[in-house]
Amino acid sequence: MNLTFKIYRFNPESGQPPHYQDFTVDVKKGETVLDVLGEIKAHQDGTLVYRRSCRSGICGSCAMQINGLNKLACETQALELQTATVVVDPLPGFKPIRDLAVDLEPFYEKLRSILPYLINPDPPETDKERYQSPEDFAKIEISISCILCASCTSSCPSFWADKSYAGPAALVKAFRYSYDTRDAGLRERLDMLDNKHGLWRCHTIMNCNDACPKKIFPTEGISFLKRKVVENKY
Amino acid sequence: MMVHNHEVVIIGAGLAGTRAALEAAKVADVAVLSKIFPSRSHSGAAQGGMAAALGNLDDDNWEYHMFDTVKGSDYLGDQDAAEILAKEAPEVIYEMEHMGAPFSRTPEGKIAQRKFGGHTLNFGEKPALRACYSADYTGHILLHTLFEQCIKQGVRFYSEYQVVHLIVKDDICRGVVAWDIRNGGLQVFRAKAVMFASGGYGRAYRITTNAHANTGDGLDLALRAGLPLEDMEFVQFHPTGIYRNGILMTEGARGEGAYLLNKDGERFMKRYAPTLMELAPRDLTARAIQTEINEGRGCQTPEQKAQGIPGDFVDLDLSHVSEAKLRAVLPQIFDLARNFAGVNVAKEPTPIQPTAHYSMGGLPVNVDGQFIRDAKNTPVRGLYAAGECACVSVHGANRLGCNSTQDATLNGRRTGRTIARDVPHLSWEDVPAEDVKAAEKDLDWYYQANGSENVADLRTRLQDTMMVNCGIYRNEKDLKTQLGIIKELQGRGKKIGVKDKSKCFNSEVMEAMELGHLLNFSEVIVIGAIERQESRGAHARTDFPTRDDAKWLKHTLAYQEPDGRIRLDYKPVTITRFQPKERKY
Amino acid sequence: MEKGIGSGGAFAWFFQRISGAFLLIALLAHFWVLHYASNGEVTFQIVAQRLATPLWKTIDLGFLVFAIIHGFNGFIMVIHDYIHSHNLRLALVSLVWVVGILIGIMGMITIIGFKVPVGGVI
Amino acid sequence: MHYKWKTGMWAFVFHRASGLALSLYLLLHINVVSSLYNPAKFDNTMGFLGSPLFRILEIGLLAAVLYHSLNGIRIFLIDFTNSTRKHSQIFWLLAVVGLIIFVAGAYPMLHHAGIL
Ligand SMILES: Cc1cc2nc3c(=O)[nH]c(=O)nc-3n(C[C@H](O)[C@H](O)[C@H](O)COP(=O)(O)OP(=O)(O)OC[C@H]3O[C@@H](n4cnc5c(N)ncnc54)[C@H](O)[C@@H]3O)c2cc1C
Ligand code: HEM
Ligand code: SF4
Ligand code: F3S
Ligand code: FES
Repeated sequence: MNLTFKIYRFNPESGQPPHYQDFTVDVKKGETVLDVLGEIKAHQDGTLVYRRSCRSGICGSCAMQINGLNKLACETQALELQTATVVVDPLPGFKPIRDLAVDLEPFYEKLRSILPYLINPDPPETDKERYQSPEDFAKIEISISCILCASCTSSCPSFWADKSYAGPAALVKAFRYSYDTRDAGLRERLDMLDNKHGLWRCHTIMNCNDACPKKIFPTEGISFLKRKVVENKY
Repeated sequence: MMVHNHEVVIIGAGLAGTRAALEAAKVADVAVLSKIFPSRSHSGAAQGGMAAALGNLDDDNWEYHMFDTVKGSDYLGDQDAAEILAKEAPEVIYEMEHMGAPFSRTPEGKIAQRKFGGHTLNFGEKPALRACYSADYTGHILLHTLFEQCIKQGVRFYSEYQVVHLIVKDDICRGVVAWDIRNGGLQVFRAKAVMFASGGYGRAYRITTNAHANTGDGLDLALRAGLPLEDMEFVQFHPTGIYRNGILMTEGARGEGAYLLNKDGERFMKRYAPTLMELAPRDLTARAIQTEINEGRGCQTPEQKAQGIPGDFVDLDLSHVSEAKLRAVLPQIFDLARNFAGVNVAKEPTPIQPTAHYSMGGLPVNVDGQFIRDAKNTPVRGLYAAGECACVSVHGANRLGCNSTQDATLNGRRTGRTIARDVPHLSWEDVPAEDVKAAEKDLDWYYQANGSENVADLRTRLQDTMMVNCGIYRNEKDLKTQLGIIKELQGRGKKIGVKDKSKCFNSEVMEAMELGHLLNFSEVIVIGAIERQESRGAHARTDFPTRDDAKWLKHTLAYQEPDGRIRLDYKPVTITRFQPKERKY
Repeated sequence: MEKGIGSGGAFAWFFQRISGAFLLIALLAHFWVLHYASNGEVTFQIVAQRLATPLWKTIDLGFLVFAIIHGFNGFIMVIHDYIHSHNLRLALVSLVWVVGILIGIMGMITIIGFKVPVGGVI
Repeated sequence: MHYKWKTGMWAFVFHRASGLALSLYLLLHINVVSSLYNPAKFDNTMGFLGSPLFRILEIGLLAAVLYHSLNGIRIFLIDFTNSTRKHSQIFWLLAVVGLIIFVAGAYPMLHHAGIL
């Protein structure tokens, strides 16, 4: 079936402002938006730029805005979008580098800022593993599947408004470590996050939950952390 | 040109690269270069697990693990390396756990372990519970844990830097030249120690489980620097990849009772493995599927049927298993089949075909991760490697499931330690001007390429023909045909056109460079395969169907001569505890 | 992470919820009394009568204080969302405070200071 | 930049708008009520505000208050009872509740205003 792909184009070197370019592609059942982009790059316009690697929804490279929502291009069946024109934009809220590739450095900076690693001053009791019950593992099980695709943070209107806001992805990571029974860094992280650019910028707008390809529901973790701060303080 | 000086430069940020960085960064200034963001590395795709004889659920011990690894390798694996792998694996797992890796747990709270193909107790007696895992995204949690530890230690990452040239002179490695993908410039990374951790090359094949980034760059860079590659002819195929894109459908599907059906709806495995049926070992099953396809019994798409073209896939059918059960035990199968084949597994069969999965061969290294440049095991000063790009050789002719995440992490760690040990004794060497010039000329060539050949088409042609002529089954005639095709493609590769002249994130140039790598090392795979006149592990020759230890119990080393010809040499296999026997399961 | 100006924001968040809960109850009562208990007529007589009882005085006072703080705390939250220049933010937040306090005083004078005029009611 | 608006976004924007509107109303309200010291003036103002036009505007106030308080409850539930996954069901449930209260409230108001 012939679909039109309306793709955001931008090259800072060209001096041209960003614009949309239309491509018509014959899409077959089973083909993903990433497949289509590949086809366009191979046979229509080699200059089209986008990121991709695993093409199986695990590396997080190909997050972009498809028909107005953040998605992984490699997981999105083109025909299932059920629109004759598919609009493809870069992730909103980040500086576009070129075409569909955006500058993710601010995203990683936020991740680094929340101490994204196990904090535990006590050495393990044995030289074997620290114990953790399956129930305790289950508490963090959803959050460990985050692939850092940035879909959530990029979909968050609070992040659009305040670029210093930590954003859902970093907060999910803070949750993931803080609620790991082997971690002792909760207080340290909460101190970081109880701040004008931290937890309180989340107004439960919920875009992040829809955007997350791993169905992590970042707002759940954020709510946990908010309550924890309040609990500790008052 | 910008010159960076870092004592240690690591190419690749997968399990091997990040694990090594953590060790080396304890004593030295380390930079990790990766052409994609570290957390995007393909290690994150590993689902099944990471092998270690912890014995959390049975009476496992490292000797069993070593034996299985050696036997799995069809006795081509070096046994000193396999012994180290089996012995150190538990420590590596515990260390990962202490760093925070979230493993699935047993009811008592220990790390849970599951069965995996080829891993047994008591030298083949019964299946062992040896694979440590985290749901079905083990590689993902390992990679992210290591990446986050690197953040903690302040390891310096250069993300989206593609290494394009390795600087080796007088058998001393002096650094690399990298291309800053975002800004387009070349930069010299001068280093006392350079380590490759650049991963696998599945992209030489059309149907592969591997990521787009897995183009075997490191292998070709070494080859061009006059260094050898080892055992490149051994390419592992996984039996069940989703049709047309090769994405892995886990062995678990067959574990839950999936049927493999040909176009007549026949469970053809009864002709290949009457008792085990669909649960036969990976290589056997892959060969069975390939035989069905080759002999015209593959399933056909409607278009193929209409045009009378023989089909090139078989069906993996789960429709007889209850949906509730499938959702409970194989949730990911639903997503994968839906997202990548547009199929509902509870109702329709998923089209599948064997898929290129893992490279057993690679950059020759000793058990300490030092690069070896000849059959006498002479190390190259300042050059190291680990992970899938390296060949220690633990996996020999065939890798066991769950052994490669362990190999990458464990040998990444060992190599990092070796580097930490060596760095104080290594000196800063000059970077020869001709290397920088060569790299510049190379890049300019791509920017100026105005020919008529299309990069994507050449790549597709290589991938398609590698699949057919150098895939699961091989024979001299097809391999020679393939060598001819590669030569032809190399010629056409000199006439490519690159439309994009921009400095900024020029992924067209990037893909063109990667095509160059693919074409170069694929030639080594094919030549190694032509020469090796036996069937061993993943290398199945229809014209030489048996293993020949008298002649071929040895590693292949391949060099590229200055005139571009590939020269082969051989190196003995290290055998310590286990004498080669026939491999039966 | 860069710390914003002022204290964390935990109190603002928590208070917004607590006061919201209180306001919910108070507002229900307010509306009920205004539009159902009476006949929809708002005359000096009725209001004055109500305001004269100490119970109503307290309720209305609480209502007033919570509503103001809730509303103006809300304003400050919005400012923190969109205004990132330190000085402008400081200025606006101060303005909100000043207006809030003034209006609060005004309201309190009305409620506390209100006396039933002699011979006024009934 | 554009992004498809879903329930959560609508809910938030309306909450913010209604909150700000209510705060501004509160300013006016206190101002008006403070004229209580002068009974004549108060009744005068009230008479003015009691005109049909203001009765109708008051219905808008009712809508704002209803929306803001009911969505306030929704925010409460999300924050304190792990209802993230059910947030849009809660939204629509409360929307129905809100509509009923609105009709029940607006009817007598319009009635008093002499419109119905
Ligand atoms: C789908 C799938 C499932 C698997 N499942 C399992 C399993 O269950 N158990 C198991 O043990 N193994 C499994 N494997 C194998 C295992 O995951 C890999 O062999 C292993 O993770 C490789 O790690 P690595 O660090 O060597 O390379 P990778 O993780 O591939 O990393 C390569 C790195 O090199 C960088 N790089 C490459 N070229 C360049 C260049 N030119 N310049 C700069 N940087 C460069 C990349 O950016 C990347 O960071 C699986 C593999 C696949 C594909
Ligand atoms: C009736 C009961 C009320 C409830 C349950 C309630 C609840 C809430 C809650 C929970 C918030 C926080 C929103 C967030 O953090 O995202 C909020 C914000 C706000 N409220 Fe209320 N509120 C009520 C009444 C009022 C009243 C009467 C006013 C006006 C005086 C008001 C003005 C505001 C303002 C201005 C905001 C800030 C808007 C924002 O942050 O988006 N609220 N309310
Ligand atoms: S939480 Fe979800 S959307 Fe956000 S970065 Fe992680 S995987 Fe992506
Ligand atoms: S979209 Fe943003 S505001 Fe909160 S609920 Fe998600 S982080
Ligand atoms: S390409 Fe890896 S997530 Fe899409």
